[in-house]
Amino acid sequence: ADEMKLINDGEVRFLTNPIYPPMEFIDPKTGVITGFDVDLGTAIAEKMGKEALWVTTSFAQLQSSLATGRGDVIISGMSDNPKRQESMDFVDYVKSGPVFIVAEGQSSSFKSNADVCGKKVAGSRSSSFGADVVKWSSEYCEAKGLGAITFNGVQDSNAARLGLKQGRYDVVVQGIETIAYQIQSEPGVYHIVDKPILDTDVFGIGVKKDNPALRDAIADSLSELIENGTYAELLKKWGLVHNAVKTVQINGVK
Amino acid sequence: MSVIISAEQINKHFDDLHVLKDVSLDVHEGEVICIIGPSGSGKSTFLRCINQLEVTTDGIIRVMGEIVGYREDGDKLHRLSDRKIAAQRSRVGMVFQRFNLFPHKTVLENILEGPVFVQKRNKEQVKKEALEILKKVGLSNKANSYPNSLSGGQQQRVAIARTLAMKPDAILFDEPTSALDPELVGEVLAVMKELANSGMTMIVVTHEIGFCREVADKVVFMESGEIVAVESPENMLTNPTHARLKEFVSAVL
Amino acid sequence: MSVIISAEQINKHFDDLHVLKDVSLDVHEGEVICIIGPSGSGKSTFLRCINQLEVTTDGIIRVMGEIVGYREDGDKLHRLSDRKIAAQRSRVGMVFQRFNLFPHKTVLENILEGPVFVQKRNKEQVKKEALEILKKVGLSNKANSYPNSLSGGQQQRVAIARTLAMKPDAILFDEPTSALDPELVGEVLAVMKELANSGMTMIVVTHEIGFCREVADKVVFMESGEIVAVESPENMLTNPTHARLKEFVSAVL
Amino acid sequence: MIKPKIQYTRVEPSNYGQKITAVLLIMVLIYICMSFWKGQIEWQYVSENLFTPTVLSGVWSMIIMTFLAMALGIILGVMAAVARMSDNRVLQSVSIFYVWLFRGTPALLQLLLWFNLALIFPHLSLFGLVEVRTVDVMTPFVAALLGLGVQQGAYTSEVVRAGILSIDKGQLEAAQSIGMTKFEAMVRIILPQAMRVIIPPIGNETIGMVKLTSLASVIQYSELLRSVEDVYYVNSRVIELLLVAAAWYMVVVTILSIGQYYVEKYFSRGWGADTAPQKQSKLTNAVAEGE
Amino acid sequence: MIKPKIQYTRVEPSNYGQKITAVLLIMVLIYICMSFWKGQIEWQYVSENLFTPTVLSGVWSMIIMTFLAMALGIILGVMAAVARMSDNRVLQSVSIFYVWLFRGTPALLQLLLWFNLALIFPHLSLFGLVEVRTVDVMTPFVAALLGLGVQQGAYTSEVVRAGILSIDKGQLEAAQSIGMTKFEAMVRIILPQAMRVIIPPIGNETIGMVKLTSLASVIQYSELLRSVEDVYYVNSRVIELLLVAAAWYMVVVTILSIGQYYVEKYFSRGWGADTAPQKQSKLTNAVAEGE
Ligand SMILES: Nc1ncnc2c1ncn2[C@@H]1O[C@H](COP(=O)(O)OP(=O)(O)OP(=O)(O)O)[C@@H](O)[C@H]1O
Ligand SMILES: Nc1ncnc2c1ncn2[C@@H]1O[C@H](COP(=O)(O)OP(=O)(O)OP(=O)(O)O)[C@@H](O)[C@H]1O
Ligand SMILES: [Mg+2]
Ligand SMILES: [Mg+2]
Repeated sequence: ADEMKLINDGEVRFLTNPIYPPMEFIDPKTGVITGFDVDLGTAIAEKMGKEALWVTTSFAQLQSSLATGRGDVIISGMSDNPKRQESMDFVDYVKSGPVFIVAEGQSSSFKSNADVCGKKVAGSRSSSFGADVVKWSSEYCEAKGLGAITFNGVQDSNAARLGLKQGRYDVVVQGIETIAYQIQSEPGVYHIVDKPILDTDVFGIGVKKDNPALRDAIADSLSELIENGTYAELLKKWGLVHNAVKTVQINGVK
Repeated sequence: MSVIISAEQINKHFDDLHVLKDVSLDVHEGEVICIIGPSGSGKSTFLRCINQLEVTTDGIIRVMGEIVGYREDGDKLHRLSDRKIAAQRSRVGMVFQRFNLFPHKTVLENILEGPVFVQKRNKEQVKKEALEILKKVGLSNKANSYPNSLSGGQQQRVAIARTLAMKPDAILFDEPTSALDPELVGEVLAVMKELANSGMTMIVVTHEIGFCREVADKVVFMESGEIVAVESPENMLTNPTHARLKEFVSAVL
Repeated sequence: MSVIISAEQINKHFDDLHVLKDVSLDVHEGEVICIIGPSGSGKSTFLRCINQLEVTTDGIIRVMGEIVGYREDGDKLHRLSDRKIAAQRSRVGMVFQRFNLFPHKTVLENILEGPVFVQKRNKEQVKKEALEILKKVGLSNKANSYPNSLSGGQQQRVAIARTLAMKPDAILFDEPTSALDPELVGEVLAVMKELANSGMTMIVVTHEIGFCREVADKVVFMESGEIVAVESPENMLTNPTHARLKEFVSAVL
Repeated sequence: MIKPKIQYTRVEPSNYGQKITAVLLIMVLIYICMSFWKGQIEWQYVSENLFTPTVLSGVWSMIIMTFLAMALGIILGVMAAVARMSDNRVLQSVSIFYVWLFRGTPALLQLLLWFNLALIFPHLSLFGLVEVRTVDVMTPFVAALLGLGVQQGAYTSEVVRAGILSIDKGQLEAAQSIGMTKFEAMVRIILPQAMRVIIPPIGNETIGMVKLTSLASVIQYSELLRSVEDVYYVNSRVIELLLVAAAWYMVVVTILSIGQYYVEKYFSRGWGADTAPQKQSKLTNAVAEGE
Repeated sequence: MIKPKIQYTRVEPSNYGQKITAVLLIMVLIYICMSFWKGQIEWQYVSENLFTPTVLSGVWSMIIMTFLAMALGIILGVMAAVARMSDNRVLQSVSIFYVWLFRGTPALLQLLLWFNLALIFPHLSLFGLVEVRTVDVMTPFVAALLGLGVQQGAYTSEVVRAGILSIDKGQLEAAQSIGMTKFEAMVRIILPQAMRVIIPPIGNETIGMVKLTSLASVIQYSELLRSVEDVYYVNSRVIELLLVAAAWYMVVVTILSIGQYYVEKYFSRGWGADTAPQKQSKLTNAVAEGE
């Protein structure tokens, strides 16, 4: 088999964009990076007998940073999808799904996902939510003659929520894994409309295509963590128990 | 002859500097007054006060009997608005040492600017007059040139034409030839002589003693902000009553 | 007396404009040559060619017998490097119409710049000489002033001092007094006269006919790029051989 | 004393230095080009995306925004400069405060503040007559225009002021002496001449504005950068798409620079035949032509 | 002809206009301030975050980057300007190309390209002696410095060139006539004087650079904007944190402006006592003082 390639032998360098609590973010009090991905990455590296090193970069720069060798793997709440599989392999580690939220005051008029049809929806444009929402709109709204959703791709989910507060948009779409955290930090502002519109969204740890040994080592470590309960513990710590995967898959999304 | 310009004990301070000290002067219709004196004696400042480019600190100046810059009301003087001061100013022409033509306008446009834009006179009419004036100063063929393509002497003659087109009651000249090459001085002086002969009221600050002698009705000698002597041009050279004047004239000659 | 500067049939073109036409002139040690002539006749250009601020298009100029700007090699002239040309240039001083003092340096620094920085002479020694020279031009008390705080006449005298400190073989003056107020001309001419009397070789472009008559050994009259006449200063006024010279002199006077 | 004239041939130095620099530099250039070509860049993504409708509409939005924001900036800048130089103390202070405030904060921040103005003023009303929701007025387009234009005005006012100060005081006096008020002189005599000094820096700032519009992408105004980002968020070809953007920026900037040349030429009319001994205009010329 | 002198009292206009503008403007200002206060802004977030270590370290990084990038820009700018004005055609062309290329593309793009240089050059070697991985050299700090500094150099070179052109040709000639070469004259006589014209625009550009550093946040250089972003990604208080950043920017910019004033003063030494009739220096003064 191929040998596992690391930039520096004793360490695994994780690329991440720490703007996505609770997955990864900078703790404002300490200025240190933290979050579920950080804990999981550290645990995986430990299992492999390596040091974990964190390299931050913007979301759009993650892929090129992997290519130029700034890091060995990406772990940044990145959805596994066939397009991205062209340039890297994914070890799937958490389930996710886009969910609609509205302002608390509007909760009465948004009882189910169907109420979102025909409304203005905003979401981060660098995520896959835009495509998801448009697809959902054509399958569930337009098919039932309920009027299409207009999707606004904005800078990040923060900007989307800011627009929601001003009434610029009616609805925000974002990952189910983050909304609990938002509701906790801004109580009484947001209301979750319904269940996620997709349940096939999966986050993956990205590894360069020419490095299968590393990919497999990570997958093995993750399997062990799932078995020995560390994985479940971390999910609980960050309020993500509903997002657990049962088994580790590689490039699981087709 | 009526008094065109009269200065009555005017004073001018720049902060602590007392630049004009109780200067009084009457200029009658058709008179040519030459002002001479050393650098810094206040000659330019005096002209600038008459034309309200500077505001006097004390004393009054009248042009055609009307107090400049203020409206008289008993023993009170109310400052006039910008617009009214501008109107007063346009009645006295001014020719500057450094010409100050508008470089972005042609010679003709320079001349039309005042009469057409400020005095709102009929453009075609003014144009005819302007070409007339240009002929008088010998620059008929330069009407459409830009100032910077002209020699200094030509520029100064255009400046004179620009002033004439305003039909002023009097013209002030501030060293009109001292920025010119020696060879070009003559052509400007010639125009000024002709103007004097045609009866224009003029105050001329100059170092050209020859011109003074030939054209002036009175020669005023200023020193450190005061009018030290008023002489006839003949006496100035041959028999000046004032010692400093004598000294100055022989130094300049 | 040896020849200090000699121009041998030099020509100068600015593109199509033929500015100097076969100009030849020899200047001997201690001679004072005045160049007069109308504007645009090439007087400045001639001086600038001697000092290599312009490159002649034809003909050669020698200073102290050495061809300037080129190294002689049989019938070939090889262009010298910048550094060598600069060295040649420093042997002929130049005084400009507009003084061109370095405004960011004091009077003393202006004077030291050449000897200390270029000629690498001992600073203390040069400083002593510089103060000596300043005394000669009557500006001992201005050593630490900045040029812009001086009058034009004072600035020009500093410019002369700056040139003198280089110990040049000759000095070129390009209308040294024509940017000055009339009252200030005298002080500069006085310094130049003294310089001439002390035996300095000088070429002076000027309109000061009085100065020419008093100081010059020869008066050169230029017109449209040619040397039209070389006269003794006496003849120039009383009995000029050349008609145009006569005309010019009477116009300027 | 005419000596027999020797016919010399002049030999100019052969400029080895220049030739060697040239060869060296050309080699470096070729090396860089080759590296780009062989580097991990998939050039077909560049060529494929150069003329897609998304990218073209981004270019168009960028151009529109550049011109409108500059126009707003110039209007505000001239007003602020004239206010600063007026005799009215209040106007002076307002002008100084305006310049200080808007030069002091980054454009990005100003854009975000305008865009989120509804957080501070939920509704805007016009003399109590019409009342509208702020978010309906403050579209990405309007917010970008205000954010970029108002800031540009602060910069432009300094440029205009320098231009006005560069005009000889004699021009104002000459204008006054033919009966103009200070304000009339400013408009008819001073400003047209100041243009020659003002245009070159304004040219620079227009070029700066082209690139500044890229910031408007954060508030959803779909200019060029936003358009190529939309593409690379999908296909992850960051460098390739950025090169597409770079190519377009170069094109627009180069065209603007050429335009600037002609505008400058227009405003220097009357200075062309610079034969008269007016030292002052020669000097300002030199400053101005240092584009 | 002395007449009996009437003792007039002069009455200046009472300036109602000025007073009315003042009152109106102060009312508008108060209204705006009150709206900010009452708007949907939680002020305690502003005050809480103003001096947190994260924000302070962001301010510090911003200042460091501003100065280093400007220093690099000035060095490159002077070199490019001197090259542009040299007699060497090759150097001239290189300078023109450099300015065209780096003025033509947005800073953001240049930052991204430097940061991802490894895509094109995976390794850098120094004369074949040492070879290092590009990503190890091209840290966010280095990429930001190069991206900002190299672009700044292109702008600065134009400023320097304008400064050099503004110096009277007589200065060069006077320097040459005392035996300096063109290059010596440039360094000792022309550039020091050109500084007076160069400093004010450089001041502007330094202020611009302060704000430009915010772009370095995209490549993870942790300057001010990036620091406040880190905070608001967690607590969602975007406007509040942006106001924190704005406050800091204002402080830094204001301090820089004051510094600029003193630097300008230093470089105008010798022009202070402007009593001599040197029209040319008065004029350049006016241009220069139009900060
Ligand atoms: N705007 C001003 N502010 C301060 N002082 C001034 C101003 N204008 C002139 N002065 C001073 O007033 C005095 C008189 O100046 P003025 O220009 O009237 O003299 P002048 O006789 O015209 O001299 P010159 O022959 O040099 O033109 C001088 O000492 C001058 O320095
Ligand atoms: N750098 C130049 N490029 C083109 N033409 C020039 C240049 N310098 C001078 N000339 C032209 O050369 C001619 C001679 O100029 P020069 O300055 O030598 O005359 P001058 O006799 O010194 O005149 P003045 O008394 O006005 O100083 C003029 O026609 C002038 O326009
Ligand atoms: Mg005067
Ligand atoms: Mg000359």
